[in-house]
Amino acid sequence: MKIKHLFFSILIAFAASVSSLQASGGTPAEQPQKDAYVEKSMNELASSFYNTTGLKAFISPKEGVKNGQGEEMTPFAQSWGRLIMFMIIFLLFYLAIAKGFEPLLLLPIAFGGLLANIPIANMTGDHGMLGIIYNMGIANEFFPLLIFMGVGAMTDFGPLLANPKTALLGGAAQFGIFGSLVGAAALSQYTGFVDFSLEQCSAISIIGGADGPTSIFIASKLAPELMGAIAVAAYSYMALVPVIQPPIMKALTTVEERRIVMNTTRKVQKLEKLIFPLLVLVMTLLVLPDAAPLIGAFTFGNFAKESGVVDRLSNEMQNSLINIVTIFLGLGVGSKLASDKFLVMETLGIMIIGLLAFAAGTAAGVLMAKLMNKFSKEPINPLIGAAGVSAVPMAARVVSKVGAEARPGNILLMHAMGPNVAGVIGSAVAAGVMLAIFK
Amino acid sequence: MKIKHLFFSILIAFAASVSSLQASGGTPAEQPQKDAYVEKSMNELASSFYNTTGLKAFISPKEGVKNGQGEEMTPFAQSWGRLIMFMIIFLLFYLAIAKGFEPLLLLPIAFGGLLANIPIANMTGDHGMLGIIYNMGIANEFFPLLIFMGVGAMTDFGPLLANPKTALLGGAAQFGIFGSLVGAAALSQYTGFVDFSLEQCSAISIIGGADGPTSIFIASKLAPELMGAIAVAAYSYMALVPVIQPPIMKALTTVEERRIVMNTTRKVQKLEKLIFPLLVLVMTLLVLPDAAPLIGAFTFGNFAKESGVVDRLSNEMQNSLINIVTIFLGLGVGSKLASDKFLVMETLGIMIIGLLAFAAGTAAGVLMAKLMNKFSKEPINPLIGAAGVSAVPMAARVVSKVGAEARPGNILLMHAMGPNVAGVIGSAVAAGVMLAIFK
Amino acid sequence: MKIKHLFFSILIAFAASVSSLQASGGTPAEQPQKDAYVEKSMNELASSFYNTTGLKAFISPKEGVKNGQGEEMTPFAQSWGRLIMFMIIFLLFYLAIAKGFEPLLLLPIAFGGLLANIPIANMTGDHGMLGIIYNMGIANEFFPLLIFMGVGAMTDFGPLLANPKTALLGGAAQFGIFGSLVGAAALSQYTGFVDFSLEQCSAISIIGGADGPTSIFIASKLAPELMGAIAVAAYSYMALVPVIQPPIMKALTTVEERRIVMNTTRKVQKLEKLIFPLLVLVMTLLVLPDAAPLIGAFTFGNFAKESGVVDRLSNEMQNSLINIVTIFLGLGVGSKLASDKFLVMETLGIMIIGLLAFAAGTAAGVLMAKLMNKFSKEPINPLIGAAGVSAVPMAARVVSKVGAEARPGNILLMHAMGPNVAGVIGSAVAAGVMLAIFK
Amino acid sequence: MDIVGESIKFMVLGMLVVFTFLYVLVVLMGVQAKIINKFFPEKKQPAAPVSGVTPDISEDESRRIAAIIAAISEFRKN
Amino acid sequence: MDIVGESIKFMVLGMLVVFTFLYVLVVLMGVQAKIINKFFPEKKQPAAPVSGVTPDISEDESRRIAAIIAAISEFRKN
Amino acid sequence: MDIVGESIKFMVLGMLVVFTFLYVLVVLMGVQAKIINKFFPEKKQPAAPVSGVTPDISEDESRRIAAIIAAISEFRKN
Ligand code: NA
Ligand code: NA
Ligand code: NA
Repeated sequence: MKIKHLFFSILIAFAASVSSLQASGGTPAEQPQKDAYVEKSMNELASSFYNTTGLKAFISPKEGVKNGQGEEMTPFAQSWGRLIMFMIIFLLFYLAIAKGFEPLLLLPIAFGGLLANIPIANMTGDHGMLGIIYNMGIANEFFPLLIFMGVGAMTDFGPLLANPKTALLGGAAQFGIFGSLVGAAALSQYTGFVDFSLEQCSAISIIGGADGPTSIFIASKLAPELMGAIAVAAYSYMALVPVIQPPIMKALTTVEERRIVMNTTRKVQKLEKLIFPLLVLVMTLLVLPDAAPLIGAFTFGNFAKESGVVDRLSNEMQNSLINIVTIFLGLGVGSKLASDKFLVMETLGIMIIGLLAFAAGTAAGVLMAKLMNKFSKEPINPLIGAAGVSAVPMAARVVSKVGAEARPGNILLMHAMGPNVAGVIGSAVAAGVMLAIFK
Repeated sequence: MKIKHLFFSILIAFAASVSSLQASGGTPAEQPQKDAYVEKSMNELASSFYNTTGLKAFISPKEGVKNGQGEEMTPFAQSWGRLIMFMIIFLLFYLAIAKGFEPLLLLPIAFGGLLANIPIANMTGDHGMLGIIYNMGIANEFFPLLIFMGVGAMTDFGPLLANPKTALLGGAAQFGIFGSLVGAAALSQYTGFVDFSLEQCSAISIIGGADGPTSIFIASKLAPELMGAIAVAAYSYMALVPVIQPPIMKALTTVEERRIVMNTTRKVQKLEKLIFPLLVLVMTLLVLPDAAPLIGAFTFGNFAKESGVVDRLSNEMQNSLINIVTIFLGLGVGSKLASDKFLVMETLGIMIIGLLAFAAGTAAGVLMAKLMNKFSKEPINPLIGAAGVSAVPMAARVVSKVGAEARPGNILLMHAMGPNVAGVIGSAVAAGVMLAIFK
Repeated sequence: MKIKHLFFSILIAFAASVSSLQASGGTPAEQPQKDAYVEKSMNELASSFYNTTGLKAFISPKEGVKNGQGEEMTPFAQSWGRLIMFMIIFLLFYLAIAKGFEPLLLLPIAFGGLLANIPIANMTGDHGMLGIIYNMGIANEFFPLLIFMGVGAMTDFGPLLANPKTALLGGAAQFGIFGSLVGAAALSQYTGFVDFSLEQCSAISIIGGADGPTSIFIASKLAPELMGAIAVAAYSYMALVPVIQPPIMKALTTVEERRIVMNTTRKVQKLEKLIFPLLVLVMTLLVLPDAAPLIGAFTFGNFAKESGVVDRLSNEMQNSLINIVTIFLGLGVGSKLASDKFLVMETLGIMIIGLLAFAAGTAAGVLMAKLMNKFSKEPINPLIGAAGVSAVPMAARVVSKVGAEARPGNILLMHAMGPNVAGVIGSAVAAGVMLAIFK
Repeated sequence: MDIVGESIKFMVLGMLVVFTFLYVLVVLMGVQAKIINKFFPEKKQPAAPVSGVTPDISEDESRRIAAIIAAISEFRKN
Repeated sequence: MDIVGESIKFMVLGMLVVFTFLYVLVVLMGVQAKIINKFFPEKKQPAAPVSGVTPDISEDESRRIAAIIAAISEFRKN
Repeated sequence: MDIVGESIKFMVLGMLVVFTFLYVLVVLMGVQAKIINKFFPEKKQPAAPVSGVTPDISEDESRRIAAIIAAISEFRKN
């Protein structure tokens, strides 16, 4: 629980720091003209060298210094802002390495953030390493889709096919998205704290879907200016699933409910698994073509795996390809942790709404499961509803862990995987609805 | 043989459907301007949502709807055309998965085709997943070359070096290319069925080379507008090699000829294998520099493998790299299965010429082998001539299978590999001649 | 030692050939307009085909023929120049394969050079295979950084942490860079042999850092017009480390010094290794942000590896990703071995300065180690100073080999790894200084 | 614009679409299972490895491969 | 334009070039083999693995690696 | 411009920066080692595999994997 304290104190420190910030001006500026070298005395040379050190940039920040995108940075963002970001980044390193929170994503994102906050180097610019990566696959939403393809190739829909009705739990949990959409709108309309447009609210609310790739995809379409903060919030909260979910799960269920044992699942045939991705894709193209890129990439990966005839390719998607893309996606998203982009009031708003979204999704899933348990012949442990937020497979593991606390030996993992993978589809559908609305 | 029936009935259905098509207009259109969201009542919202469903797009196709390239699609292409494409795609899935026909390529191509035919999603556009892939490596012919590099690293020229004169069989089979070139020209000049230019005829005829990457490469240079259909035809017929070749092979040979046993091959030294790719490349640069990209990529892969000192790199070419590129190439080529591109009269012409080309190549290879058998001291089984079309290694396997039918235990595989790999070089040379002519 | 003779005779042949060259004119030309095909008689067709052969291009070079970049090539570069390049390339193949000199880089570079010198094919142009690769990741310095990331993930700083003061040896060896900078300036200012600007001298001198990626990175920033020759020289001399270093090492040390046995190193804790990359990066951002891309990529790889929680990603960096990038980097760099680019006086100057740089770095490292041995409590074998040039891990192996010659059984490898990896950091720092100066 | 009002409408539409989509999927999964079990039953399938998602396993793989190789290289050292 | 006539000329040129190219290659392969066997003979080479193309093997590899890992992970479960 | 003169100044600045950088690093490595050994000592660590760089090993890996697979495929041939 120390982590929770740490996390919230960072949030508060963050809030304090942000309130001392001025808005960053920011009009894209012309490429700096490189001057020809002129002869220098040793003293001039040394002093001109000192002017290119990061130390100088920290100690004496100047008005008019520009970031990688050619926008002016405030002196605060150049000095204290960067130091605060370094603190946040070292916290992320600590969480990733010592606490094992989503290291595959958190570590590259945090390292990308470290690089993005190096003064003078301009690594987020179009010619910088992070900028090249960003333009290569994040600005055009290609990397998130490749990740989704790999996740599809890793996903086994067996548990869902064995117990189809648990898909509804993956639907209920999407209240995390739409509930927080209303919350974001209210926060924006009724307080002067932040001023989000409807598109921005929608993009933010997708954090509640607990799918990083989906969040980045939607942000890029509806509110590219917020993509950085949204991606960071999405991945951070997914990492915090084991901290956020259990209290809510326990608050909404009785010990007796948590102790419910579920029946073993039926055997699923290979042909069912093979047809399932096509079924989902056909439904998507009929009902919600706007979700086709996400669902299409996901079902391609899954179909390739279940076909059993292209193991070469599906192994590639699950291993080398997703690894490469994860490295790049992490560094690219990390580029949005530059102090002047990240230390703004909107980020704080996004962090708050994101937390709300996860909580709302978890709660809705659990409550739906309670309801279904009332009307179902077979017993349903309400805990598995919490897995509906997706965050595959961590949410399902949390469910299993909380379930085992109530009744040692009660393995809910397989039962939780059903809503868990249905949550991925549910979030993609919700994302498609957003895209369709703003078409 | 049921597959053959299935295949031809699809061809006929296709022909019928095509004849009911009108030409698709098609001038590149300006990027659609995104409108700001305006407040809507719940009814308006629901009805506007219905307008973005694929169901609506199928039920009420409209004039003026544009494809990913900004060209107008006919109402037929928007509705029935897509349904016909879905049927063709599910047939391809069936062939790939249940029948094991070239699944590594057919499955991604077909899935790409499925995604390309999703209404509204515009996945083939410049900002869509398939469009990004297409522009990344197919439009500039980079992916086919990488595939060729990987194939080079997988190819063992040992059987060819052990029996050099079988290379001539790989030359004879290129009659598949040039014979079908004349056929395509005649079809175009003497019938009103299609109207191909000389460049288009040449691009189409390369299908007879039975090398997917070569076909895509040449199509992109000589007739980019036909690349989709050409690639699909090339890969489809390669998949159909076990169906197309045996009847021709049997028709042109007597049982006695098919029963011929060939002598075991001599031992080939490592140095011969090392020098061979350089030999081929030097000859190419002297005689036919226009074939240099193809032959260069191929021999680089082979040289890297035979050098024995960069196993890290040659293993990479044969595994991870070719896997990634295969995924992308398949999806990218699949994007050309969009109904408005694929369901045109030209496709039908290409399919017919392609079939002719495979048949002609097979026949020429077999007849050449018969001729060589007449004049050779050592016996040559005429069947191995059929392997000269390349389609490595499937054609060689077909030869071995047909040979074993005539004389169980007669393993022709190694003997067929010689003409088989020579056919790859032969096709690349033929392709280079085409490029040189139109320089 | 035959190799040395071979190498220098090539250098001399090269010098002779270069002196017979005229300067290549070279203004970027308009894209060649493709003519429509016109009917030809069989004779015309054959003669027009002959005009597209490489044979013709060699036999009758013409004024006005352009290279891939649209610059005019001299008749010499078109004919004899290419033949000389082929000889140099076959020498590189021989060194890579038979002698095992850096084959992972030398083989793809040489093959790229072979492709680049194919007449007519224009493979180095924007639409050619090598041109595509070059623009994809070399022009923008992305590939060198990815290589550096992979090298970081492969590097173990344990030996350096076990004996920190050996880092100073990695500093002394950077005299190879700065000494040759002065040498290059003198060569340019006091002789009419070549005429390098200060930026060009700086870019060339980085060869002394013995890090291919660093050299390419700096060349692209300071003197892109020389990048080809610089990269080739850097990689060639790294390959020649076992030839260049031993005589210098032996000349500067007595047998007694070479026989010195060093104490076994202390055990290094995992936490030290984890924090070290962050330490280096923080120092870089404070002192020398211009080195941030290089050091950032390197420390990211190392941090990912030492974190122990993202083995998936760090294995990827060390294997598939670095393999793919090595293939592309090699071919792309090889594209600069086109005769008209490579057979110029500047290349000869660069080769000479590069050799000087390696020698100077080796000498400075050894002398510094002798000095440290004088003042250190613990004995330091002066040979390990030679490893400070980096060229990881070959220089360290050479040290160990020369040490074992003097005292069989004296394993200096671990002790040499300290200065060896420190040399990587040292070169990156030196490179950063150059960038900072010309900012 | 009353974005709260609009967002509530979005919520209604969105939750409706999500539930409808998943409900139809539930129904189709059931239908599919029945059809497949009736017309294409599998013969004596080996115990189905019903596991959710395999990323961790593949991560372990690399470690295990490394372990195997380390073990074997002990015996194959040249 | 009489494209049939032109294409026939292309056929003649093309088949000629293809055959010439491959015939010269056949000759050079023979010459090469003789030179190498005479001047650089290999000493007691192990049985040459003369196989055509290896894609299927590498595909099998992945499955076999998976199988090995599965087998070994049975023993190494933590 | 007297580029030799300038380059000598660059040499002075450059060698100074390189040595300062590495010297500070040496000091910090020492400090770090002391702090870590004092406050975060590792308990009975297994023999530290202190090897410089591992590229060759990974290259060997591929060969060894190939070898393992070859060996195993002997037994699993279908
Ligand atoms: Na979700
Ligand atoms: Na062929
Ligand atoms: Na160095």
